[in-house]
Amino acid sequence: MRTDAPVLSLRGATKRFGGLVAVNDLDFDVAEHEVMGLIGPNGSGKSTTLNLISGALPPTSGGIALRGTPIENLPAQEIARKGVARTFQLVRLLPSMSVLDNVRAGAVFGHRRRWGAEAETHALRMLKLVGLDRRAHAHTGELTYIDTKRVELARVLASDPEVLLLDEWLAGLNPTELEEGIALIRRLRDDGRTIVLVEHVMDAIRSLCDACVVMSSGAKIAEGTPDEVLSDPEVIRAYLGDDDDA
Amino acid sequence: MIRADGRTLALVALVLAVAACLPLTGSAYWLSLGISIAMYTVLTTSWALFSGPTHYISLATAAFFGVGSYTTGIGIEYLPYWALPPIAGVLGAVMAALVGLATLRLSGVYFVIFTLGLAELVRQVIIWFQNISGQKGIYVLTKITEAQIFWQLLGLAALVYAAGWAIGRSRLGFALRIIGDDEEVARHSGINTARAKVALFMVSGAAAAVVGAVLAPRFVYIEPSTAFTPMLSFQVVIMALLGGTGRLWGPLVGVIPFTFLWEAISASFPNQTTLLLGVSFLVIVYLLPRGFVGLIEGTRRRMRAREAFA
Amino acid sequence: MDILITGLFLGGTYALIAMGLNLQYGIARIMNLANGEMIVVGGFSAFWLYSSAQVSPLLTVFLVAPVAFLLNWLIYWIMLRPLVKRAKSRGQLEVDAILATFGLAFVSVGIMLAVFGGDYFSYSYLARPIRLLGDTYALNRATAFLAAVLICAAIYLWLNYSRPGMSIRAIAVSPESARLVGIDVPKLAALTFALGGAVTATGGALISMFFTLDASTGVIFTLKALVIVIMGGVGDVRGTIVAALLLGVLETFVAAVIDPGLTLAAAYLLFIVILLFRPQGLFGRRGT
Amino acid sequence: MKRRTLLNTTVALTLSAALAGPALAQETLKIGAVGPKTGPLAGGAAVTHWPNIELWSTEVNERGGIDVDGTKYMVEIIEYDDQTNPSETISAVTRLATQDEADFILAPYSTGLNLAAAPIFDRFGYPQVTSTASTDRVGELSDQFPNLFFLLGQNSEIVGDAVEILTELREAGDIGNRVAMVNVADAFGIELAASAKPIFEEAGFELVYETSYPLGTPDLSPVMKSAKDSEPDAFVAWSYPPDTFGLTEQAVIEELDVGVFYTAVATAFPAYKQRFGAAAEGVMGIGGVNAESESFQDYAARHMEVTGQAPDYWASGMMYASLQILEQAITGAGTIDRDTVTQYIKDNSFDTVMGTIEFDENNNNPAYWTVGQWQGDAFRGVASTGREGAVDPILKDGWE
Repeated sequence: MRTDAPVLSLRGATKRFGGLVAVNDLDFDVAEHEVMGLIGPNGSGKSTTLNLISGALPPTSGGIALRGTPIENLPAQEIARKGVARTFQLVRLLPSMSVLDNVRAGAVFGHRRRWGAEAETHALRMLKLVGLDRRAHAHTGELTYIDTKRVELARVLASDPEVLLLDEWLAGLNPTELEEGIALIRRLRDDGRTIVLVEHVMDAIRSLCDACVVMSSGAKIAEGTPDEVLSDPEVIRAYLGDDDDA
Repeated sequence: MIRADGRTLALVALVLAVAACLPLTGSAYWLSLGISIAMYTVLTTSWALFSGPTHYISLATAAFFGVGSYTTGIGIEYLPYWALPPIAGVLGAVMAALVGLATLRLSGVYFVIFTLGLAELVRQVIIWFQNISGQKGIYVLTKITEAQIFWQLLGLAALVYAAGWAIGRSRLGFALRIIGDDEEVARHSGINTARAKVALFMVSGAAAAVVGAVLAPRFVYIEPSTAFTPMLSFQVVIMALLGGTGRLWGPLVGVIPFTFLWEAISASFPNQTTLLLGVSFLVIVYLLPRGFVGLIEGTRRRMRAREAFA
Repeated sequence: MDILITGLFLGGTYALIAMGLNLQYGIARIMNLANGEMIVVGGFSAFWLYSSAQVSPLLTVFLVAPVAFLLNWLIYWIMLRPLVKRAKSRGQLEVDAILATFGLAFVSVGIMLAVFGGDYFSYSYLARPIRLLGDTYALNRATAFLAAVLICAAIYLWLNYSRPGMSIRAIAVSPESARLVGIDVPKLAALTFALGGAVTATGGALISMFFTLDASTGVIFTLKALVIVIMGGVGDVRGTIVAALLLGVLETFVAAVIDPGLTLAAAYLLFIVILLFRPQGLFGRRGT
Repeated sequence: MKRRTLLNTTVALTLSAALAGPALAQETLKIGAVGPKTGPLAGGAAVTHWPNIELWSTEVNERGGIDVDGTKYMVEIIEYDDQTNPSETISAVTRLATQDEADFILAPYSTGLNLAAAPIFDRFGYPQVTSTASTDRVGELSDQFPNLFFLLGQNSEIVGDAVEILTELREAGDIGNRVAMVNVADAFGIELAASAKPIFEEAGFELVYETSYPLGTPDLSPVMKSAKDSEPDAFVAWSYPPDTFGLTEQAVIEELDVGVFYTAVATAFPAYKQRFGAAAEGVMGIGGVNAESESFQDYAARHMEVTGQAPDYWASGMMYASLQILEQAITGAGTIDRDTVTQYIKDNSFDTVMGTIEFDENNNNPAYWTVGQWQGDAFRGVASTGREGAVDPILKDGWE
């Protein structure tokens, strides 16, 4: 398996909402088995970028490719099938279904499509992976906050994605939960998954990411290892400037 | 789960078999009630196949039903009767596909009223066409008996149940449940939401059109105002909602009591039929907020709870 | 020109039919399927007062409006408020409201049948030609149009410039936030529902000058009103007015120039095309 | 197999016992009546259908009942509202036949509902004497349903006579050749217009304006304006109640200047005259009666007295006549056996408020009024297929 060819690459990706440029001419690559952190102050266009990749929004211009195949004009479900799976900034579960069925949704319709007993065992495996296998038949309403996040993660994993997009997956967790969360993602990294992580929690970024892209006002302002970018003066300025109106 | 389904299936088959004997009793009265029940069972169940999981309330039933009636009404001059219901089904499905594709962006009440407008549009176009083509009144003079119509409807009901059961067990059914919960998640899980919704809408459109085609001989004379009556669309929605759309058998438990209630009121209070129907309606809405399914499941849960404590 | 004026007159009639429903649905959030019955009630009052005491329908309006207001206010508090309270979501309320007002429509038809029978009621009032710019028009339709203009303008001004009006618009946008800033939502919703009913009944009294009605005709008006409100965009007074006028002009144009047989088909086609391009209606907000 | 036959025989025996049983002891006849009290046709039924049933049953009972072979039977009317819905009509007639075990069932209201009920009437052997059904397929229908009788006439005759009146007026030099013809796009209107077109053309008329409009068209002024612009000598509308009123009102407003103004259903309603007053003078429409005949005048007076409203001048009289035919047939046959009564209806002639009526081999009443006209305070018959007392048509002279 070639590791030098990027799994996911963005070239000049741009999104305009009327006059507002939310994402401006963005380039970056995500290599196989790499955890890429997408960071930047609030409103810098990180989530919009994830939306472009996952197909929630079509880009105004520019290209997005998955293993060299352009996906920028595909609808979300096609992109999901090609192997890009995402979580949502605010957890979205399927409220009328059990935990297991939530995860089954990913197993049945995702990148690798399973059905019947195979889908169920796979879903259970994913639940075990996130540490929820004992609550498989619980109702989603009974779960704690972190457990809902785990379910969502398991659903996404169940589709065997090529690229995993995690949108502030660690946000809102208390310190203990945060620790568990980071450990969970580290385990995924160690399994060799390719992950794009939009995150605010700096500890997580430092300990999890192989590479980082820093965005400000829709544009990339820095790229490199976490230590490199977090010491970049422009990045610091961007964050500090953000602090003023935060 | 699967065993429970098997039992339900067996039960349904048994009920259908018993129902099929109804014409043998020779009672025209029960047969005519049976036709009402069978007709509304097909219409509401197929309606709920689409609307139950997606929560889209469609008022287009009358449009499909009317197209079906006209298929028989016009086609009977040229083709043998048995060929017509399938043709009506195909027409209904095609129409539903077109409508489905056109309405994907609409949400909530906009979809509701859109389907209503659509039904009226189809009716107006057909009337206009009938007028310019100089087609005189449409007569369906056949030797088809009430019993035959009843059996056809029962067969159709069996088909709809089988389809519903199969869909519920299929990827499509699972996809629809996901769509009903969160369409965004569905799309990002790799579900082609448009295709799933249109597919189901086609099933319900085809079923309604076939019902229209099957019932046309019963009416002998087809008029636009009765073939396309908007009241039918409303009645289907109401009965299905009264029953409950969460279960395949939900609409049926709405249809049966409703038909008997309707019959009882029509028979006993000919001058206040409308008034009393309205009143009983309100009573149901206020006392049974979750439909008959809610009532049944609530009772069952209470009984189980009592057993558990006993 | 002649088509335009005829069309505008018809559009004014439609605005009268739909404006009340727009208030009730857009703001009080009740999709009132008994809307058409309120029109027939208004129409019958006008018919009855005219044929028994020669009272002009234009005067009847001043009696009908307050009575209908009170009636609808009671309907809201007795029938609909419990539904609003028990509904867990907007969708649930929608379904409940559809079911309840459908029942109400049946009850209304039943009562009307019992009170004034199933016969047509029609009378002739101001059925005289007037000349405008060289063409003839029906005086009663012109009068109804004038009344529609007055009523719509009054509602628009009231909603945009009065204090309760602005509170009501706040509710239409977001009931939760409105509650947070201290607006008495239930009271104003009831008020708007009642007002909507009064406007509808007034419309009924006015259109009875040229429409032949009977106890069962309400549903036709309900359908039309729903189409207009949705086409214009829920909760927007301008939308309803524009949609009504558009529909009136289109129907007249098609009838006069293409084929009267396609009048209603064209109306529904317009409705469908508009929704295809603007799924939220002409003036509707996205995401509601 | 054997058991099945046995079962069927048992059922049949029970049924016939149930049907025959009450006839022995009772002294009232149960008469079923189905019709719209709600729905689109309720307005028409409230004028034509229900008042006559009330009038007839009141009268029969006041005179002590129907005479059947020396025994007097009071009548008891069992009414059902079919909500203008053919399914409901079918249910209600079935209910009358099986649950209420009605001795006779009156024909429902309007062509579509009559035909929807026809198979049930046929199956249980009830005669159905329709008075509000109008069709051109009388022959075929009476083959399929031998118990179905038609009083109101055939569309082609109704249309043909209207054209004939126009032709007469043209030949007298009263009107020209130009006809504007419109129709409501619903079953009845479409059927009439489709029949009318070739007949008009054959008679040498020029259709200068021809269109349909949907039932429920809210504003008919574009139709009337276009019709006026075509400068017709005669205006003919195959219309339904709400638009009959609407078209006339627009004609008044547009001051349509024609020698003949014809609207179809509801022109003969008293409400028409009430609404348009003097402007109604000279308007032609479907139907008509011999307003001078004593029997009709007497009927109209009793109708007014009992129901508080006037009868219409078209189907009302026919509706009442259908009830008279049934009553006379029962008395004449001297039994309430339905087959005998049906045969009696086929074989005999009846004396009714509309004159003597006798059905032809297709169970059709061959002699009926086809065209009427408002002249003075009555809608008088100007053309018929063999009725006495037609008046000469007058020209429409403005709208004052």
